[in-house]
Amino acid sequence: MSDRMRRLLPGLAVAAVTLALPAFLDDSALSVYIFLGLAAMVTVGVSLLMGYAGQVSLGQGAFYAVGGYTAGILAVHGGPPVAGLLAAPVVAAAFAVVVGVPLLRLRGHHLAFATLATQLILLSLAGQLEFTGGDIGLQGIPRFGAGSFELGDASGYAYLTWAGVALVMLVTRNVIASRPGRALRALATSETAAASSGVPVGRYKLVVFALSAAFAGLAGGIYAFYVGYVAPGSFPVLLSIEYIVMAVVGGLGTIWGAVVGAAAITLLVQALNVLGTAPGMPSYAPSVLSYAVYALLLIVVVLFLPHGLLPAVTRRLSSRRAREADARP
Amino acid sequence: LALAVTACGGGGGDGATGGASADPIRVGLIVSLTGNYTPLGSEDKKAVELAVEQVNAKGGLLGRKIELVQRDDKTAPDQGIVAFNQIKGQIDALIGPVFSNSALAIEPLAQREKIPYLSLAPAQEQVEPIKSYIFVTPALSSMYAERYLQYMQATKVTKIAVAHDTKSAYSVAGHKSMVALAPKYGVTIVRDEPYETTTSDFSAIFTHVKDSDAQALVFWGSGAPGVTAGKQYAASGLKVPLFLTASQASKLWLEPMGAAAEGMTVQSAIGVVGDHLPASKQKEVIDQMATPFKQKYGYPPPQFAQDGYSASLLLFEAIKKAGSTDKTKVQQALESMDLVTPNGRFRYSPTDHSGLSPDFISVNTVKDGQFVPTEWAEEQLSKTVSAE
Amino acid sequence: MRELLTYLVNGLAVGCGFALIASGLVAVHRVTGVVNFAQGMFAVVAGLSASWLLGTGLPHGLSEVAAVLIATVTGLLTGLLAIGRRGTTPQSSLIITLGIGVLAYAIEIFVWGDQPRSFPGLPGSVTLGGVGVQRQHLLVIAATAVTFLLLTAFFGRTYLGKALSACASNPYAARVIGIDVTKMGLLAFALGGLLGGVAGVLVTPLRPISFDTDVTLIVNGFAAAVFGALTRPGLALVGALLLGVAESMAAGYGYAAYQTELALGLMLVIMVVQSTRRGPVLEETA
Amino acid sequence: MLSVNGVSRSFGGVYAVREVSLDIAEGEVRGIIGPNGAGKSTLFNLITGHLLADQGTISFRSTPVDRLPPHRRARLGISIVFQGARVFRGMTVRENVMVGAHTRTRTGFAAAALRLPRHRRDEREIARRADEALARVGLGAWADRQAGLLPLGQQRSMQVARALCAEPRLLLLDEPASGLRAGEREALAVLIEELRAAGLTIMLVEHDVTFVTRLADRVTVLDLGRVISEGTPGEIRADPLVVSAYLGDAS
Amino acid sequence: MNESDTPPEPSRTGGTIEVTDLVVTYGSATALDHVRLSVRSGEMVALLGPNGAGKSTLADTLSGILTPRSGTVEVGGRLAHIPEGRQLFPDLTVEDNLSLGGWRSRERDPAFVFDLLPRLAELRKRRAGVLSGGEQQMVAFGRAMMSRPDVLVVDELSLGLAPMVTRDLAAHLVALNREQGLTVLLIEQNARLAFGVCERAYVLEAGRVVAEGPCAELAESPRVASAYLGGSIEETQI
Ligand SMILES: Nc1ncnc2c1ncn2[C@@H]1O[C@H](COP(=O)(O)OP(=O)(O)OP(=O)(O)O)[C@@H](O)[C@H]1O
Ligand SMILES: Nc1ncnc2c1ncn2[C@@H]1O[C@H](COP(=O)(O)OP(=O)(O)OP(=O)(O)O)[C@@H](O)[C@H]1O
Ligand SMILES: [Mg+2]
Ligand SMILES: [Mg+2]
Repeated sequence: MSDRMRRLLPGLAVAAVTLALPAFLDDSALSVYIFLGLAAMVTVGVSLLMGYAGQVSLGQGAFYAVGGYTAGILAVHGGPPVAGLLAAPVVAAAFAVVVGVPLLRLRGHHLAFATLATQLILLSLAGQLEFTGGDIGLQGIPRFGAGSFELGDASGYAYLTWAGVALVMLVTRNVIASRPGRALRALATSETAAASSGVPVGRYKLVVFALSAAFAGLAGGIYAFYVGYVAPGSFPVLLSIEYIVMAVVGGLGTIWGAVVGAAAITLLVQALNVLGTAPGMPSYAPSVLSYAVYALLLIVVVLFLPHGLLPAVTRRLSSRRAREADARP
Repeated sequence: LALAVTACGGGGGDGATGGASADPIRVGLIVSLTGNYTPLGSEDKKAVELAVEQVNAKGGLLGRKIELVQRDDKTAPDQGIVAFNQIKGQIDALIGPVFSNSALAIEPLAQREKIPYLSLAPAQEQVEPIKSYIFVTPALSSMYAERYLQYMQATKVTKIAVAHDTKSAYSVAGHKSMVALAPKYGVTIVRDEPYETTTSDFSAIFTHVKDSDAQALVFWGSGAPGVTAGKQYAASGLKVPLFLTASQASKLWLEPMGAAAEGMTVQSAIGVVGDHLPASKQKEVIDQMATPFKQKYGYPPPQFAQDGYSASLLLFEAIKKAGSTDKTKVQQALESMDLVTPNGRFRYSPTDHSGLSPDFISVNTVKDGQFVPTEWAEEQLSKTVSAE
Repeated sequence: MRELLTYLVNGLAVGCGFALIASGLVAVHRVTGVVNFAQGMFAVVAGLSASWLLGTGLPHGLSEVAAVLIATVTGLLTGLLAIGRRGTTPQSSLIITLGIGVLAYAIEIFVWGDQPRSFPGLPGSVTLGGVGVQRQHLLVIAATAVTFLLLTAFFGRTYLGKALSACASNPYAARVIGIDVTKMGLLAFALGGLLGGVAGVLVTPLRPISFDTDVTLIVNGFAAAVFGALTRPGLALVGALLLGVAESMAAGYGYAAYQTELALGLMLVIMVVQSTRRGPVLEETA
Repeated sequence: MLSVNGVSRSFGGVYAVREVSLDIAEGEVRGIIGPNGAGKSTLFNLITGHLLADQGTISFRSTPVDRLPPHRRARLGISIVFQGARVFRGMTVRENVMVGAHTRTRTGFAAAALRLPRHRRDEREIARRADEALARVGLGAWADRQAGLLPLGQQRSMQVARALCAEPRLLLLDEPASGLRAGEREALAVLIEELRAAGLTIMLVEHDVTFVTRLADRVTVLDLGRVISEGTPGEIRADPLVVSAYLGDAS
Repeated sequence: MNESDTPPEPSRTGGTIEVTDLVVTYGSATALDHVRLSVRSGEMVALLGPNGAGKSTLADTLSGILTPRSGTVEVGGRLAHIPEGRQLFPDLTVEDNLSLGGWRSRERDPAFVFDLLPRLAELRKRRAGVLSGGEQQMVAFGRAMMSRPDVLVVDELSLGLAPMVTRDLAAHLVALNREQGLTVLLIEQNARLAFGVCERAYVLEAGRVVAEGPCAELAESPRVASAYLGGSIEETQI
């Protein structure tokens, strides 16, 4: 019991702080907090997909976009926002299933390319179609609300976002610590051995692909309502790569690692933006600083903490508590 | 917990400043300093900084210094929003993104907060419908379209081919206006050729045009395609003239093109051909920016720099007219603005938040690596500037 | 007919540009197992260097060679960071090359500014069978042919080429038989730098290069390289040409606005069909 | 139980398995021996569905399985211990073995995500069964170790536990004793004897002929993809064809 | 450490192995704990031990793949290592796998390996990754021979090999040892085979050397006999 408590305690503490935070943050910090949460939501999906199931997606931004456009289009045409928000993950997942059936036959780098191409194609289409608002995008998405209630201020969106993060983390945790989760981790290292243990490899890959897409879709839906505007430029391909960076930096194959990675990168980027544009900085400072410091920190973390920030910290903590910590391959 | 602290630190920093009667006038500047639009945003930044320096050197405005509060939108709408939220409490007015997706994401917020906003993005959608606090400074692509049509009418060109980049808001809008306005000037579009920003081979377009009876090819696009297409045009053996729009009116296009550019037709804002203007208020304003800019950076100010500079002048003038930094008063001052800037003479009104007219656009040919206004343009422009 | 030929020739030229980027990706991946996301950067560095050197008055030829050398050194340095430290997994190395690509942005902006650069290449054009082609395009095609012949021969025929391939195939075994895997990896990165450099100086006259052009370059190069499973130069070339010709044909026959969709879609379809035809595969027993 | 009829499989023109027919009776332990490259592992892959036959049919308990993918065949009760180590790296030994029980439980993604009570019950049950299987192969003490870091011998034993956890009807063992020392071999032999006593049908590929002789009811000998002999261990040892192709004169 | 690029002549005097106080760790786990072992020139020595004793770890350390935490490893002459689990280059052909074995010795022509293992000659153009287990083991053996070693470390020679092939290879090793003085350290599960060809043996348990001596003496020890010489392994005579 006490062991269980000890394990639960940090999680509860983080949850409490997360919940309390919006009340103390001003608008500027809140928007960072919201985008951080959205990134975390997508990154947890990336971590599930890559870290646990071993499938690489360089196109997670595509599902984010599908979620955003789904919610946006529904809301612009007068659909109830709640329906839009619910539809976002569902449509994203459905989209993942449709593209996943052919694409998940591919493995490794082929799959990575295929997902990347999917996003490029999707963006290209969104930039040209009438109903997505073309390159200019979809303007004037109404605020989120239910019935006569309208979610106006940023702290409301912060709660909504972090509720989403909590949901996504909970689902992920439950899935990985279960029969299907074990099967996913198994097929990540050997599809043949997993199949001969009775795991329907193809179907499981599809489901986890759809699940990670649903996470991204949910994030996209919230994004659309909070920002009130979606455009192809909101979902560049580099964003998909950023999610992978976040997952790796935080620690692939750990749920909290995804959140830590998303937080570390988001906050670093903000800090560098503020620093680079501070008065008195030379004119090349913003770009040079943003790029150089970001890159150097990234390189250093990956070189010296190859398993990511979170595992590095927890390992240090637990090796202090008990010397038992199995080295990973 | 560490997360929370950094979030506060990273974001909140100096958010508490009330802004109202603090000593300097604070002007927000959010442009792309990283990401795709860096080459544009960094020029804007240089020009705005120059304008601020010049004003401050003369003692500032209303006896107060001007201070820039800058942020980078990273060529991403969400980063634009983060940036806006970070500085909205500190600033009296905002000069905003050159990336239209970012601009469109920020504008509803600026409107809600009632912050006078001068956009550096050329998208029509920003001022259609009009939002009271949102103003645009670059010439809209519809104006470039109309100017070319005027030129065609004068030079008896009636059949044209039009190519446009389907991935660029600027060229999509330009193309759209051209299609809409052509009949008015007796011009028919005989070939319509879309392409994508990443296209590296334009032989298809040239082949199609060759097979048509078009008398000119208008090429809408900015960045790399302008150069690529320009070079391939020279190689294609196409005989009809190539009309390029203002995105190509800089050394960024001229230099890589080299000799291949000779004789091509390129539009530009009036500021680019300041040397060819008769002495006038317009010429003065252009020199007021071009001379120090060239001194400082070693090259003449490109279009984006002129947009940034024009936006700064408009804002300063509005504050002066308003006599305070009261946001409503500044907005009202902007709506009755009549000011000559390097981009031309702005006349904002409650029904026109883009302020410019096609009269301030020049049609040039390239001669010895320089943009030289065509005879027609020279005549038109001198008429325009002497009318002031 | 003349149209078809025009689109074909120009599409091939464009494809050759992609192929040159792909060649570097293949060289690095075949030896180290790393997908080198800094590959596009090598081309950018070479392009910017060449334009800068030409600007300082260095003659053509010399400038280009110097630029390629600079790219080669850049490749080597990238390799040092990406695989120099023992125990760095290919996945970590990939992220590091991504980081190096971003780091290079800072350096490029600092040294050369953020504006795009270009320089004149071979001037003029020639007419082949009624089709006008830029001379520079012909140069690109010729260089690609030579590069791929050499590369295929090197990896397929020479002992050193096989030893290099062995390093990624099974690094542990390579060390067991006495191959210095790290040294070979660095060699591969230098080769990658060289190939990227060649791509850069050849492509820059055709389209201006700025610090972030690497993204466009790498996307197409990656598409082509993946077509050859990132290890087979010949197939990568096929992939690149396919991509180039598909784009050019799409534009030629009225789908210019859907070039990306059509070209990438075609690549996807072929890859999926290939993988389906291969049927259930057994993992290797190692 | 299992019947293989005229099955062939070639790789690029070279036959790995050629017109092989076998009938395995319920409860039988069948030894399969043959020189290296004779096609033994390929035959196993055809039975489990990892490879598809060019010709011939395979039926299991009177159901044709030729069109079924591997996981469906596993669900029918066919389990395999691969030649070489096929472990799920990054998972503990117990988790590895629990994957073996995949076919014995039903929890899907939705039930797992919602943590339904049935799921908890299932989990406890599988964990218990995995521990039991581990104990049987003598890996009880290793349950919480990372599987990828086990020495080769242990990895092989763990695979046996994984297969047992699936409670198969037909167990295919591809060289289960390779990499094991004499003492460990003895333990494995005892385990196989127990399984046979419990009624499990087993096919055993092994190069340790003494091991096969001890355990198998009947032995099939493959050479160059074909069955060259079949009979009791005694008959096989005496078959001159087998001696010249496989055993050599020394024995 | 062990890279003396001697010319490709087959050396008449074999190499040596001298290991003193060797400690090797994986993270916090100690795999080898103050191991002392020496093999003289021209000797054939067996290394026995249960699963996880650290035999493969020792082999990897000898060939320079693992770095000792402390202690010294000295190898005289060129060392070849047949690693556990075959470790071929799966994407390369059998022929290329073999010729790469000659990286150090500059031997390029695998003809003599084909003479020894005719099955490999049939498979020369095949990708190594698709070979059967035993075929792969043959390639691993052949690849090690290509380096014309002075010292050969064999990690599980008989793994997956048909009895006839095992006997042939063991006989070949003995012949090389007798004729060319090849020094051999034989890690082998089939202790009868090992004792049949080796003079001396070490027994490793949990990272420590727990017994060493002439094979005949060790075979007398009841502990060694029951763990390593138990009944079921096929008798192997040379
Ligand atoms: N995927 C494949 N592609 C090409 N050839 C293959 C493939 N799989 C197996 N083979 C060939 O088929 C033959 C039979 O292989 P198999 O693995 O069945 O032999 P085996 O009897 O299990 O041998 P061993 O006792 O050495 O394990 C071998 O010659 C092998 O090289
Ligand atoms: N990469 C690794 N990380 C952590 N521990 C390891 C690693 N490799 C091996 N070990 C551990 O080191 C010990 C020795 O392993 P080793 O492979 O040397 O044993 P072995 O004697 O060769 O066994 P076997 O006879 O099964 O091959 C074992 O306890 C093993 O779990
Ligand atoms: Mg086999
Ligand atoms: Mg071992």
